[in-house]
Amino acid sequence: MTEEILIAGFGGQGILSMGKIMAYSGLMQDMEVSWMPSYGPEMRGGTANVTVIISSERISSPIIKSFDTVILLNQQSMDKFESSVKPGGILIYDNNGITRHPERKDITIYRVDAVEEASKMKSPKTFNMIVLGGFLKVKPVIRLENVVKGLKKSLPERHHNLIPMNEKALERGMEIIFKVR
Amino acid sequence: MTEEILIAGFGGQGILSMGKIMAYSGLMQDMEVSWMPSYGPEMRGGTANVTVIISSERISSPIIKSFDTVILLNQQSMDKFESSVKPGGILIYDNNGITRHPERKDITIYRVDAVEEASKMKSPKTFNMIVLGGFLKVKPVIRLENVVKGLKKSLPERHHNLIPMNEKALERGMEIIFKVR
Amino acid sequence: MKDVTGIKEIIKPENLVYKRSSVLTDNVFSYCPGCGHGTAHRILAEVIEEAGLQSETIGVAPVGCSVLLYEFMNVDVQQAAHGRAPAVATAIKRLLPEKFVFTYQGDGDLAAIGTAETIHACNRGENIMIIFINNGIYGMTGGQMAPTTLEGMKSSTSPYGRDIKLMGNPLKMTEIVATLPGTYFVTRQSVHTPANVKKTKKAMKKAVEYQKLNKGTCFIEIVSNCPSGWKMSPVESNKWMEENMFPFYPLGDLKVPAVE
Amino acid sequence: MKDVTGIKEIIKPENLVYKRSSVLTDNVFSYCPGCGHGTAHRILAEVIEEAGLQSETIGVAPVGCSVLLYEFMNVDVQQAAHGRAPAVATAIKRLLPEKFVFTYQGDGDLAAIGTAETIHACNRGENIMIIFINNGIYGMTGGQMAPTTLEGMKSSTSPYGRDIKLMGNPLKMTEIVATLPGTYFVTRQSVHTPANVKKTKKAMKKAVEYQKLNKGTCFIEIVSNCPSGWKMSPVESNKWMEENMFPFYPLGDLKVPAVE
Amino acid sequence: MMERELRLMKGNEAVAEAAIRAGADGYFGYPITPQSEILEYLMEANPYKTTGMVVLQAESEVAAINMVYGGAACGKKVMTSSSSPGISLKQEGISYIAGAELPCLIVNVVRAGPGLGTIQPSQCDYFQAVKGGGHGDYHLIVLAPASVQEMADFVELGFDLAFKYRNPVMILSDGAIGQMMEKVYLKPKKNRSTVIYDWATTGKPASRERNIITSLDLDPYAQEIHNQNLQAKYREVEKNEVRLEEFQTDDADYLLVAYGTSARVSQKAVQLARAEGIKVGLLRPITLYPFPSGRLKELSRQLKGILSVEMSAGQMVEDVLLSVSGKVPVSHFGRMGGVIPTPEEVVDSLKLKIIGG
Amino acid sequence: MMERELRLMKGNEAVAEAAIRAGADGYFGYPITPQSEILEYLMEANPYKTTGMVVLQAESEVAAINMVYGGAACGKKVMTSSSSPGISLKQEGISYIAGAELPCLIVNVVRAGPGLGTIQPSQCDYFQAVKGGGHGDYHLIVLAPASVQEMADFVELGFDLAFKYRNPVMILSDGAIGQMMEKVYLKPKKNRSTVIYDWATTGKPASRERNIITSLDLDPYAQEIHNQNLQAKYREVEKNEVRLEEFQTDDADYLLVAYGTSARVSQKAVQLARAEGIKVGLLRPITLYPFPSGRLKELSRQLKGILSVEMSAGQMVEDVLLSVSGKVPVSHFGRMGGVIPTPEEVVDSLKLKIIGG
Amino acid sequence: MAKIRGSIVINVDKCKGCEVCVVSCPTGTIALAKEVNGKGYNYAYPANPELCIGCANCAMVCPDGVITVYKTKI
Amino acid sequence: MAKIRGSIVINVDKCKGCEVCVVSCPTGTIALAKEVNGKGYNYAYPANPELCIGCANCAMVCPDGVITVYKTKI
Ligand SMILES: Cc1ncc(C[n+]2csc(CCOP(=O)(O)OP(=O)(O)O)c2C)c(N)n1
Ligand SMILES: Cc1ncc(C[n+]2csc(CCOP(=O)(O)OP(=O)(O)O)c2C)c(N)n1
Ligand code: SF4
Ligand code: SF4
Ligand code: SF4
Ligand code: SF4
Repeated sequence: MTEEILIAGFGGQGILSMGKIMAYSGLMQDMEVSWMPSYGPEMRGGTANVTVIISSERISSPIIKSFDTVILLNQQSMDKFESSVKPGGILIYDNNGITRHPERKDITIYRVDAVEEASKMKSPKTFNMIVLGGFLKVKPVIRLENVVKGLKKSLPERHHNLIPMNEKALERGMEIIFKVR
Repeated sequence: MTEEILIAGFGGQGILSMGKIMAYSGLMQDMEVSWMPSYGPEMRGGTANVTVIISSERISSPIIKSFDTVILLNQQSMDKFESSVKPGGILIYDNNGITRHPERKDITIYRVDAVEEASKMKSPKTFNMIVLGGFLKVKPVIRLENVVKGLKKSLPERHHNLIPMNEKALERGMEIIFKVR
Repeated sequence: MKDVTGIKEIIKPENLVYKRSSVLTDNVFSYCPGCGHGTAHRILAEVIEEAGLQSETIGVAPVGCSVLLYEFMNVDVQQAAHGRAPAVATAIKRLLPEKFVFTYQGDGDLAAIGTAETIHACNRGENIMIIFINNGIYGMTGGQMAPTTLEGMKSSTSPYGRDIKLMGNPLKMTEIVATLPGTYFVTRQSVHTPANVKKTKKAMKKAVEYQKLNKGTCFIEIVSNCPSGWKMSPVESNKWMEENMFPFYPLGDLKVPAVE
Repeated sequence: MKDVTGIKEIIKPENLVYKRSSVLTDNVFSYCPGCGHGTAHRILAEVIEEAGLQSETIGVAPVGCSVLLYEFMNVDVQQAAHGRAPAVATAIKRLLPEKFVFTYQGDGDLAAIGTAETIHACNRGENIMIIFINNGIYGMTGGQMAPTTLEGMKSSTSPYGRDIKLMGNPLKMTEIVATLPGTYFVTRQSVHTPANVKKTKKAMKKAVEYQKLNKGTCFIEIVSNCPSGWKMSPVESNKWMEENMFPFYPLGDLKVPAVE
Repeated sequence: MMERELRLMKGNEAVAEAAIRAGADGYFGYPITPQSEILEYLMEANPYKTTGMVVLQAESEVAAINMVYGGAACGKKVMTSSSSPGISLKQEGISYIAGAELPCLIVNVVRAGPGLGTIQPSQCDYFQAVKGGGHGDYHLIVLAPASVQEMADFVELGFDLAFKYRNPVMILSDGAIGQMMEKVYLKPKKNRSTVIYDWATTGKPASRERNIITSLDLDPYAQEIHNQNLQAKYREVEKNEVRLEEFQTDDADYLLVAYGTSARVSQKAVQLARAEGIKVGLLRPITLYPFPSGRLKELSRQLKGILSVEMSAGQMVEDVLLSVSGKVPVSHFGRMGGVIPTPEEVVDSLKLKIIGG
Repeated sequence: MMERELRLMKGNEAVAEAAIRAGADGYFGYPITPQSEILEYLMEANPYKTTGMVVLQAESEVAAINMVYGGAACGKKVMTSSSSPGISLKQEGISYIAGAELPCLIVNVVRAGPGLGTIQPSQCDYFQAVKGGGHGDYHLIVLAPASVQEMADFVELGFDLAFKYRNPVMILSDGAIGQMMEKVYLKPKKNRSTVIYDWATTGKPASRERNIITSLDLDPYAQEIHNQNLQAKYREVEKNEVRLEEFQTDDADYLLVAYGTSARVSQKAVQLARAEGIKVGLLRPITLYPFPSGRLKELSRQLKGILSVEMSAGQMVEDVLLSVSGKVPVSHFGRMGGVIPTPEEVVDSLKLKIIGG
Repeated sequence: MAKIRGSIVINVDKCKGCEVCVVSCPTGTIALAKEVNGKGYNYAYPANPELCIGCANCAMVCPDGVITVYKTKI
Repeated sequence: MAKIRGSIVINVDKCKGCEVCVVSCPTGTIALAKEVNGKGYNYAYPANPELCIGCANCAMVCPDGVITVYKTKI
């Protein structure tokens, strides 16, 4: 099993840490993982993206052209990365701020309106966990318990009180994701 | 015609400028010349030496192992360079401060006691011109008139008044040099 | 999205009191929201515009958040190596003495790696204007400790606060530079309030004048914020700056020309 | 040749009042006749000997005439790159905090290429002794202008005399260093007369004490001569130094510890 | 135990943590993307409190490398890290360290040049690392990690080699490996060494002559002997320390040669090409100096062609060419400017330049 | 006229005088043996008063190369000079200049390394000059003078090439040529150029867009295109600018390859060997980059062996090997540490390593 | 007495919502919008346009130079 | 009153004849020799040994550390 994922959106949306939690979760499940961010000043105010690979085998190239799943969280990312989904792969996006919806016909498209949901839940910081929940629903490559373990690993001790809230967000994401086509 | 000369002695004895005047003189006589000094802090208080090549042809290597004429002006230089005279070549030395006289049998040896002579002439600065005069006597590779021209070239304008004194020294050197064996 | 406007009737050319300098390009600044770099750029552009020097100006921007200054200021610009802007500007000014030459440097740039170049350009009294943005941190590389980081101040390389014993003292380069005979005008300003903006602009104008008169180095420190590096909102950062930076880096002139 | 001696009868061990320090090797100094480097070496060796620190000392000598210091001082020595001795010494002292660490630097080294390293080591208050031989010239490389060369002074790269307008001002690094909070003791001395030798030795002794007490950087400038670079006899050079160097670089303490 | 030592880490963080665990005595660095996490991690971990390791943010890269010189000359395990422009500034210092035969570790997390370039990963500093970017005849021992695990492992290996040969060792990594997170197994913490080396400047006891650390010898004949000794040492290193990894070379007709990030990409390319029936293997030099010339020469007998895959305009390819001296066609495929080639591009290039060519 | 222009000069002085006569706009340098005469001569000649040429003693080599950057970016004819350790310090600046495509002249009067080494002549900075001592994929155009005359001539040639390709040019000399005096014919003084280049930062008139001098492009794809353009330029240089000199190669069975001082020595060695009946010739690369690979390859058909003679542990020999790719045996003879080989030694080595071997 | 009235224009696309103008405005003219612009920032807008006196304080401190100011006497 | 008498020893081989001791001696004990040593320097020697008071001034300023000083009361 190998799952190659790209997540892209605004810097500050928690893109990198979402990827990190995914990678930690994979680790908890005894998988090989790699997490490869875009980095540098272009992240400041601009867009950020991260590639996560979770695999049962040793990962050769951490850099790839097309992905099993692509998660897009703003319009710039949509414009740049819609084409990076492998034929037959999955695209997940949040409707917020999207002016041009995905157009490809050869992939499966899901929507998870996490921005809206997070503001409803009055915890905008859990936005990324809602997205992650949605992803896990459609691609259950990691078990939820391992995600929670991953969360624990990646959060500093002093923030462990936030875990229940994040668990709730994960679950909510699983509920609200829906298939566009 | 190619004449390869090494001059060695204390820094401050005017070794480098004697070489320079030789080279200039060669230039005046339409010869090819090269002047290659030892350089750097080891000159400070220590010994200095310079290689001068005067030739009717283009000079290939400015760096050579053995010389037609070697002029040695202190004991250290004697110790270091006596062996650098080509078999059949010439060694010229000043007796001052010499504790071990040259020993080679396969070369011609001259002595020019220029230190003593210069102090007799009350112009210690012309020491090197006395030596040069001696050299020219035994190796007339350059004509005296060209040496004077060379002197003019290498001395800054403001020192041209010293030329007559130097001419005298050159002549004196020609007179006092003598063959040891 | 289009512009939002106040009362439409008043918006007529003859009523204009403030508009973006024409010496700025249309590119959006790459700075974080609320960052003083933007304000400093803006007023520098205004000063160049008002002095009519757009065609005479050569700017030098070394690495730092402002490395992309050339994207924003519509003048000839050289991007310089980290710390070396004063050396670069020295050559420009000596080779083109009629031009207006400035450097625009961060505190990491000017007071750490560029210490020698700064001191020697000032000591030679190069006829240039040095703008020194002191935000107490390395912004571009992600908030590391700068030579000017205050005692106890946290940064990504002083996560427990700057420890003087281990990391040394915050360095007052402007005070040093003011002692050098080569500098003609040395001042410390800020750009976080309208009043301070005005003062800084005035200082820059003076520097322009002095450069025309070949007076020597003019050095303008701007104590500034770095909301991202300091991990504060822009408004908080300005307040923090007033309360913490200004006591240690007091605003005002450090060296002014003797009345002539 | 053998030694020349005064009155033989007096020459007995019990009458000995002055002899060459045992911390010096037998090698003949490579310095020119009358050069202050030798005297500075000698008294540094005496101080180390008297403090019983021969086995505890690590010296750092960058390039300059004194690059061969390791040939003359019988202690562990590192030869450092031009200008970098304070950085080198920083690491030594931090990794071996119990040792006595000094640098021995020329003016070209310390005040030109090494400006940043000097200022930052002092600003960090590294627990080291910096000996700064200011002879107003680059001795080793053949008498070029140094940052400390006086106005109008001739050198091989200022053959018509230092022109402030083109070449900048003579730089008073010691004054700068004294303003930094990291320095504990900053003084300017000379070694050309017995009285001055005594004062310099006393300063070095203090620096040794302060280093033991972890007080921060001790900085000792020695205004010195360079007969070769200045093209004077040793005795003339000392006179010239008194008349020309001392007025610009006045001898005395620049920063002394507050009485405790 | 095991659990404690398995971590998910960035390559840069792995370097920092491994340095603490390897018992490093000192780190001296200056921030530059994409490697600032090394200094940041060390400052956060604050090993000064636990192992006594000194961590200092220097005023510049030049100061940092000279601090390394000073520390190494005391026989201490010291290191620095930077990225391309910063490494260029260190060249004088590196040459001094090599000349004075001091052990130390230098990490270059390469970004694309020349000049300020960009902060994206690259392998365009190969020549600088391997042929000597500083002045004079010297060699660094150059290790090229291809994973976060190796970023950790090569710190200790690097120090071991550095002390074995009293020679600077460089870890030549790149922004991708520095910034990437992977699983990494960390070794238990070692105590800092208390060995006092007999060549080091630690204060001269009465029992020995003073120790002098220098690269100066004004007498050219003495300097030549010093250089001959250095060369003899390099021949030793070349004999003993070649490290490489092979992947499906047994039956290979074609060979990719690649290190670091491009080796990871090339490994996938081998899989893709094999799936198409192309018999291709991969040789990954782990040591770039000493370069695995011997093994390449050996392999060249069975090969029809070699493709050197590098994120550069073609630098290592020269060492490949020198290794096989005309026996098989050699070509180069590279992306520049911070672009990482994809496995598909590598396969295409192999077909175009080697198989088709 | 003629008389006025014939001089006896040191190589270093010839560089300085030639720079004034070539209409150089600026020199920025820092003293270091064995090249300090360049700055000293310029200060004495004081061209500021006559041609307006700026001569400045910088606070360091780092400052000097960045001054060159600043001046070159204004389209001015600017230069610096140093010797090995100083050139190492300039590597970041050189990479910036190459990356920003600025024309300038850098003179390296090489001394023996590594580290502080010695001040005696050497050729041990070949790799640094030719392969790129700084970070990133770039090339300097490298000229290797073998006489004082060429020290003078290559200043103007260097500036011409620098402006033709907007690329830094290095004169790679050594202490022997720098310190040696020979006859030199100097060209008449040219006026300083008044051309305002359309790419240079000279103040933006309303009539053009602002000029930006930078080597930065954060977007890797844009950075890659920049690098591709650089590489295309280097291919042009390789095609157009190879310069070399041959000596008795027509009937040669053996070839010495040598540049600079060792080419002078080798020329004498050819004479000595020919006197013994050995048919040997000399190829002297004048441009080290671009290297005369084509001609070497051509010659390799007639040759039985090649000896690369260098004052180093063997650096150029790699380019010789790459040129002939295994067609003829190639060996290296060198002295190190500042020792200059004698012609006799070269002949002995030729016999031992090539003819006998 | 003639009253001074001002009016501002804010280039919403370039505004980064830093709020520096808001706190500099002596009359409380400006506020941040609830909506975000294309870059995701809550941009500034003249929430109380009638209060503006055209003092240009906001424009003077706006780091992004996105405010134009007009003033008249009425 | 006891008179103070001194005596110096100069290592001639290492002396560079810089004359610094000569001018530092309060009693005129030292002078430079007419002869040169192995390095070519006119070395210093106690020309008037009986004048020496053993004050060590000469040794203190000697850059080459070639003077040893003895002192006694007689
Ligand atoms: C030689 C070199 N070293 C390090 C860097 C990385 N770097 C880029 S900008 C910078 C410092 C930025 O801080 P500052 O000068 O204070 O400017 P700011 O970003 O805060 O405006 C550093 C260390 C570099 N580009 N080059
Ligand atoms: C990087 C580098 N640049 C230049 C030099 C040449 N150099 C050696 S010593 C020196 C300066 C000597 O002057 P100073 O520091 O004043 O010491 P002094 O010789 O006068 O005692 C210089 C420029 C060098 N060795 N290394
Ligand atoms: S990082 Fe700081 S200094 Fe840089 S643009 Fe953002 S706020 Fe300004
Ligand atoms: S050159 Fe000057 S500083 Fe150097 S040893 Fe001679 S007199 Fe002393
Ligand atoms: S100051 Fe400028 S950028 Fe900031 S909120 Fe106001 S208008 Fe927007
Ligand atoms: S000890 Fe004093 S009196 Fe005696 S020679 Fe020396 S300086 Fe003169």
